[in-house]
Amino acid sequence: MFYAVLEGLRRFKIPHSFKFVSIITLYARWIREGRLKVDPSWNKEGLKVTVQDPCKLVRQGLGDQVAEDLRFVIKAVVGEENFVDVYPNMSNNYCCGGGGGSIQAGFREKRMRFGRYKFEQVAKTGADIVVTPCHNCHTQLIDLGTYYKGKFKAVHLWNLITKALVR
Amino acid sequence: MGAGSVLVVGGGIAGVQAALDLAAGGFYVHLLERGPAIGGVMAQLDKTFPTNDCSMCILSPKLVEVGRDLNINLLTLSEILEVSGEPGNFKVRIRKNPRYVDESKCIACGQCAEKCPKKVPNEFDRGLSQRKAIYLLYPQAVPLKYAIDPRHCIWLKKPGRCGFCAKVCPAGAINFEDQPQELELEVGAIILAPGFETYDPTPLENFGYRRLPYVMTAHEFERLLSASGPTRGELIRLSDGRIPRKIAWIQCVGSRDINRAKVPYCSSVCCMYALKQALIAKEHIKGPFEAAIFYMDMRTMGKGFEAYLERARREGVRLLRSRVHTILPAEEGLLLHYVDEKGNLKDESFDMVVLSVGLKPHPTLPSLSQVLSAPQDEFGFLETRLLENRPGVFVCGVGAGPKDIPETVVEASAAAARVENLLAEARHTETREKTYPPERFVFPEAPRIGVFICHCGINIASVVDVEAVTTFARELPDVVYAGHNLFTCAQDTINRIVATIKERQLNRVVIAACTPRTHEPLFQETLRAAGLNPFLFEMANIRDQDSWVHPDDPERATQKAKELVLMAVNRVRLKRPVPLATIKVRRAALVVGGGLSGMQAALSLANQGFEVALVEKSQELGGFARRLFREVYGKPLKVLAEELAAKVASHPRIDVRLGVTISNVEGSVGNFRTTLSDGNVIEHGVVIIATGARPYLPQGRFAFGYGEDKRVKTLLEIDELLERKDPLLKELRQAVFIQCVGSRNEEHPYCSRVCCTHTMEQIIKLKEINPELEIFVLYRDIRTFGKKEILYQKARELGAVFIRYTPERMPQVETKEGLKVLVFDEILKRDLVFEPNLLILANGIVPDAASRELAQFYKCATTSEGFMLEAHLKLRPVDFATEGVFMAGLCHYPKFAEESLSQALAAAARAATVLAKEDLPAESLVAQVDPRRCTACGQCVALCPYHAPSLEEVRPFGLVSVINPSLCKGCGNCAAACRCGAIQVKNLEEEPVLAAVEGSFGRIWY
Amino acid sequence: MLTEKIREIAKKLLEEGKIEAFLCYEGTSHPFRNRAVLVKSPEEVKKLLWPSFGVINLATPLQKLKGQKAGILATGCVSRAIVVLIQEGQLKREDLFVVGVPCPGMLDPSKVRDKAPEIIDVIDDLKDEVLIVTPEDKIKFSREELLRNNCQECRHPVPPLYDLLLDFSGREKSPDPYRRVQEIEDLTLEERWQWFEREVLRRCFRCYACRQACPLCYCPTCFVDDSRPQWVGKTRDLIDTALYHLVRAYHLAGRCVDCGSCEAACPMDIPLRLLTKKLEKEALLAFSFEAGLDPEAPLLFTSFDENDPEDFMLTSELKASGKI
Amino acid sequence: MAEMAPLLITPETRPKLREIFEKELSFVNLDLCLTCGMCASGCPASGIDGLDPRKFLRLIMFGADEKILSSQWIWVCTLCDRCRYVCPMNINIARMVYRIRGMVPKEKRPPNLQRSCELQKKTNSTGIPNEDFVWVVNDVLEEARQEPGWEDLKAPIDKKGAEYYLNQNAKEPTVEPEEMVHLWKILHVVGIDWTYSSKWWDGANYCLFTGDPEDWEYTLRKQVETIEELGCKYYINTE
Amino acid sequence: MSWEPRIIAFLCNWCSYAGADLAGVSRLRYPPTIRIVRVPCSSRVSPAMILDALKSGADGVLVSGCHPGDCHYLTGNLFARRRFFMLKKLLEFVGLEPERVQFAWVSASEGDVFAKVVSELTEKIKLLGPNTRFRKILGGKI
Repeated sequence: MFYAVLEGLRRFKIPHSFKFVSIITLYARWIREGRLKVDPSWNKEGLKVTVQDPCKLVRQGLGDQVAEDLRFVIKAVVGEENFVDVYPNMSNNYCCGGGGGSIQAGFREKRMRFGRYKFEQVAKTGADIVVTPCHNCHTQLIDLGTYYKGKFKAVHLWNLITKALVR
Repeated sequence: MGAGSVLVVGGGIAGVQAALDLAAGGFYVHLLERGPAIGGVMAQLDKTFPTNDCSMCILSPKLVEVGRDLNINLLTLSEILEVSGEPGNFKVRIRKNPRYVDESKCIACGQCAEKCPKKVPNEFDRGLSQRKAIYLLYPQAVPLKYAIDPRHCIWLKKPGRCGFCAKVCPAGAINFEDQPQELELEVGAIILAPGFETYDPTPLENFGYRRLPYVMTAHEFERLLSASGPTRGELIRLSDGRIPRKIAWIQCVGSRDINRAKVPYCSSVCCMYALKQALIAKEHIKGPFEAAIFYMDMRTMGKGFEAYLERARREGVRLLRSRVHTILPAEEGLLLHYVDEKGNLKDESFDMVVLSVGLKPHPTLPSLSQVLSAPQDEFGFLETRLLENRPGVFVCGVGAGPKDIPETVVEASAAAARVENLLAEARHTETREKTYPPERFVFPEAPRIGVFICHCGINIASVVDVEAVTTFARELPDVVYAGHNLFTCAQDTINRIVATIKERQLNRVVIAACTPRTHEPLFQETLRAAGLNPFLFEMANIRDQDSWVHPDDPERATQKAKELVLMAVNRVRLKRPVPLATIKVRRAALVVGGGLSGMQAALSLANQGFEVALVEKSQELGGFARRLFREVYGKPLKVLAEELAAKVASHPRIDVRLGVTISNVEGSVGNFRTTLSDGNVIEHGVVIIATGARPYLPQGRFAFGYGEDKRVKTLLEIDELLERKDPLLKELRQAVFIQCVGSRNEEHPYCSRVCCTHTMEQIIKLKEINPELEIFVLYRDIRTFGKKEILYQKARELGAVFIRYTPERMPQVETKEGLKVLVFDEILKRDLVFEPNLLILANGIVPDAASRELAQFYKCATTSEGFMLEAHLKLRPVDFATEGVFMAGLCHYPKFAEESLSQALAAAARAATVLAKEDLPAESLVAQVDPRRCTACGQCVALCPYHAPSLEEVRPFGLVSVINPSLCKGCGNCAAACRCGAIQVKNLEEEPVLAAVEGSFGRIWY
Repeated sequence: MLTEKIREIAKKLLEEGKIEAFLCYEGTSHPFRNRAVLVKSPEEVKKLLWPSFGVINLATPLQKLKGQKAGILATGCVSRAIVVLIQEGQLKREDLFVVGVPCPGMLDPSKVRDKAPEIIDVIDDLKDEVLIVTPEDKIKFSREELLRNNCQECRHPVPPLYDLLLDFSGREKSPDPYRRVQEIEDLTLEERWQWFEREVLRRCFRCYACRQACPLCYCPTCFVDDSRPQWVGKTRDLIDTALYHLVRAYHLAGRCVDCGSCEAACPMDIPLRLLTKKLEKEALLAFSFEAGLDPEAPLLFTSFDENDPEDFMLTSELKASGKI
Repeated sequence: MAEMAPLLITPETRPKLREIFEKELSFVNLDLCLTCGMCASGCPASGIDGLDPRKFLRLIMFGADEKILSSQWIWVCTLCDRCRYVCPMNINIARMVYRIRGMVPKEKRPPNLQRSCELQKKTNSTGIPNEDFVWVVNDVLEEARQEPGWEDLKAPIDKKGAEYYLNQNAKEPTVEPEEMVHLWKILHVVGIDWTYSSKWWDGANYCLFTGDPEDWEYTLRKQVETIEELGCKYYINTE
Repeated sequence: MSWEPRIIAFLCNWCSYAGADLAGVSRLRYPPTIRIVRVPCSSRVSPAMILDALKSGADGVLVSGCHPGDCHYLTGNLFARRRFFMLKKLLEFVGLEPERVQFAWVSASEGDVFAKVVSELTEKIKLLGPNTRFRKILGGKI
């Protein structure tokens, strides 16, 4: 978890010489610098894509800036017209219910109930794909999809990037 | 030079009130305003609480007064560059920015704005509407002059291009070469009234402002309601034009929020304006309408505010004690997801959400404080101690901290008093007398009546067919002019009336508009300015008594308006010119009550050079302040009171009378004769009533064991323990406070305003002495308004736990075996039982029983609760309705010692506006006796409470009744009682009344 | 006996110069008419007599003797009229010498007139019998029957104000002073209006004799003669006549001493007194006020009391019914 | 829920939890709560087990410590901090939940969660041996290189001096190894010098949620040591 | 068109007129049957004004002033109370319907009371029907 390292370094005052950065930030930088060329034309049927802002990465992590980068990358990868946003989002997003060890804690029924807002919000966009740049969100969104019979698929961002990769 | 003039910075209600009081007090005022017109935020309001008066209606007479006062130099579009010198002799460099319109030529006809192609967002309407690059701030602006906005004018950006306005202007007033001017003012003192800015909620994106449609700030909503607003007062959603049938208000947006908004104080006014907007919105919408307010504490602690809250509840406004995390988009509206007081999750959709935004220091405040080296406090407002920021520089209004309009007006007058104290000797040294054109001798002329009918925005025109009434009036005999205007009280219309009177040689004027009680003086001034005797005038009230009360019957309301106009015409035709009477002012004041307020008022007046008699019924000065141990302006109140008492006792111009009450009063403003209980008689021109109030003694339903168990005490008793550092306080383990003891119930339906803050101060002191002490506070609404919110936060920080109770489920106290306090906690849905070693009752303040009797001596009234009834709750909070009688302190309403001191100064300033004059206008429409018909039966002499009539030998008629014009008040009692018809009241004889009655049947009276 | 007492006292007063003139009654050629007379010398005293038909209230001519020290014969109502005039500044107490008579009541000429076609004399024993002498014979009537209405309903036969009271036993206070008023009050609203229209409005032809006779109507310009504004029409229109009588009666509220001059003066015998008697009754019940008893007391309309009745008001009625 | 018996609050009922939050973690501002309900209205866990953030604080205020420590709610809350995002008094409920979780004895905590933290302290959250991780990576790499154009795809492990260090969530190597290839391809195209590490490579760290700061610190320090050893300039946290 | 009663109301400037204004400010509704004449005090209203209003065709006359004790001129309304009492008794005695001439106390803060007074008075007079008895019709009946 992004937050585990970010907050850990701060709270436990662990000296370190490296700079801690999120892959999302790098995706965006690389695309902007042209080092990572992507082409959205693969998305011929115009699959509609929405996004899940992971709490630990956005609200408790790098805030709206990284959420903007996340959207920049997705639009670049699936085509701006195919992206549809959820509301509320970014630093004020709904927590999907997967974090805080709740998946491991095993209270499935309560976890599903926790995630109902997230499900309704994503379902409402009518998106076919929801990008989940965090493993807990990924698992949880899949569970919510099955539990509430949603029609969206939860994927990591790298899946879409590779589809749009230009060598 | 300069000591006799004052610089007032800021043209809002604070600056306007201070300027008017100073000008009336004999000082020349330079009123500096940033924008193109004065009026400030109050001009943007639609209605004002708690009276629901239309804001412009009560503000515009004051603005017009400023515009016309010879002793107020209005400097618009101006700002301060530099200040030097010291109190009594400041030099101020001002920059007057170019208006690009010649003020002397512009007649505000509006042609320029029509032709100007450049549309820009209108900041007066908070950007909801558009205005042109050349614009008028608002329809009733004072001065009513157009101005060009240099940031948007095409010509000014690229000279040579556009310039349509100059081509079209009939008066040739446009001047693109206008340059900023710098002027140097010499003034004796400076009053800062910088006003405020409302909080911009964009950073709180969870409220969705500017992200979701239908979310607007309360400031914008106020413009939506206003008749001069973007939709002319029609309440619709600007985005889709639909009528919002269900609106939610969200409180504390940008207040009491140390997290995202970083605003720790409470803005004091948002609860009240939300209630008002809910009530007024209901009025603007025909058909079903629902309002809900989401709040933390409903803070209605001003005078008349609690009753207003109850009225809102009665009219169906839902008050939900819960706050909303995020406003969500819904189909054609918004969805609010909230947890109600009982803890149940609720989803409710609304058509519109209004964010009750708080008050912030004005963005220009930092530069102002820098230029004037006026220190700011930790919230960014200007520092003040009893309104003084630094020697010679005073601050009033929201510039010094969040407050509502009545408090602002009090502070403005108080600041004026502080200035008058400083510059007492320079009074009248730089003021000019007002001159009127010579009065035209109209006696021989046949009546030539002019009828002016008002739209009052939509208030009249939306019901009464104003055109039809105008054409009806035009055909009446002797009516030579009939016209109608959008706002007759606006400056331009007033000037047009003056011009029409001269052009058409009118000798009588009828104005069909609102109530004469508020606007008659303004229009009479207009007649005088046109050289016409002010009494050749009659008003037809076609708004408050016609359009507003017959909205669903426009046809018969229009017919009624016609008849009201005819009645006015019949009545005015018979009116004759009456000379303006004046009475000599006795330059001395009487102050009743020697408490904090009385002493401060007396001191201020004495320092201004007026003789003062101070009457106190007890044997010592200081009153209740002696028994309070709060810190006020850095000193214990007890010490402050004793200092004031010493100053008063030793002041050469203050005659202190102890152990004396008032037994009789005669006379009126300018010369009162008050007889004291010891027989002495005091002659004075004005009187300030400062008789204070007393604490509520817990009893009946609100006893809570008081008197039965000695561990149950009131706040004041705890003050005494704290003062004595009583060892008992150290052994305490658990203490419980109960708030609203004796306030906010049927018997005392008002909030005593001070108890919540008093409780917080005591918690902090108790915790200092005994950190281990556990404190629980049972409350209904914590009302630590304004900067006092910091005390509430400190109390919580120190561990005090607050538990809310409702009147339906009062806390119970048992004193049989040990002291037990039981209360139901809504959040845990459980009863909590405490076993405190000390139960402290936050008892309220109740009016003094003698208030009503004292008020009647001066022909004043008290409110139903027993406090003194002021002339106008909002704009005349220290004046009584009776001229020359003012009030200060707790007898007006419960308030803090600081507020009492301010109100005392305000009362002194208001009294000074009378004492500063040699003579005062007296009642001109007085009774007269026709000696030929008088039989000296003496009935009139026996009737008159003012002893105006008396029987005297008058050659050649013998003994007849003669009426002393300076004593007669014009009530007409003697005229109605005189069988022989010998007595008639000027312009109020039998005939005009009968003529009016004939008019109501559509018949002319000749 | 009563006449002699009157002549005796008048003669004494004139001789002692206490008074310059004495205002009393004298007989006339008409068997049942008396008229006021002013005697200035002791010799003329023999003209004076106790007037069985003294319908004119001497207080009216008394006002013309301003400045002269005058004596006056004063029955109960005349004395009360004098008190009211003193209260209203029209007479000065020190100019008057009031010879009070415990009034036996006076006879009503209209009633006597109807008793016989031709009457040559009327003998009144001032107690209980009256003899009407006709050319044929003498008819005896009970005095009560011929008494004037106001004397039947008189509440104050004994004069409240006098310098000297003749010792004579006059009438008792009337036990039922408001009998006739009650009769009208008992009628329904409709009937009362019809009574008013029939008895007053249709018969009055606006000769204003009532106003001239009344001692308390001394206004230089009466409201009815007012021209700016002329709100009461001069015509015999019912409403104008109604306005005149109503305002005249209202102007006497708390002042009228019920001396009956108005009714006696009215050529059409209109029961004018009932209007003022009604107001007298209301003033007594509501404010326990009676006119002309004490020169120092305030008048009805120049005084008030904290708990004057206000249940007649609409707001009191609405409050009682819980509507406001 | 029916109204329970009255809660007796005498000077003796010393609320322990509240004591901790006032003394040790005073920055959480527990006492400043205005009971306005904003947190409760925004928290997805509101209403579960009849609890919501406001009620949770209230229970602490009145010392219902047992009820809290034994509730499942503290495990349902995901510490997502959405309540503090709007709280006018900036009350850090997530931090309090974290502290309370730490006070629950290890054996009473949700077993899987506690175990995955224990595993984390040994190798990684799923507990697969580090060697297996290395093996799987190379195996998948082998296979991925078959794809035309990706012959020289790399997935370096323990490459000293690499500029970027990349952590790897234990789920992929354990359950769906081929998911790792996508990122490798991307990094390959971008052409950065990166490396995994063979130990302490796991991006997930469930010790963040069990409530024992020392576990979280231990696992994190291990990671830092590994990276410092490798001398990487950047530490990339994977998706 | 159904007959609408016409009521003349003499309102004292300081209290009842202000109460009528307050009814307006509070947007209360009452029937438009009333025509208000502003007088300085209820004690200014003489019988002439009341009777003339009836004569001129008013179906009802209302005189309203301050509550006892609130009069701006101290005692005006107290004197007026006696006058109104006597006038009302006299008019009833001669057969005028008592509902037609009404007196009231309405203070400056009683906007609702004023609206109620007007509505109630209008209802009462609607029951009575037009004032035929006291109205003077030119060329009137002899």
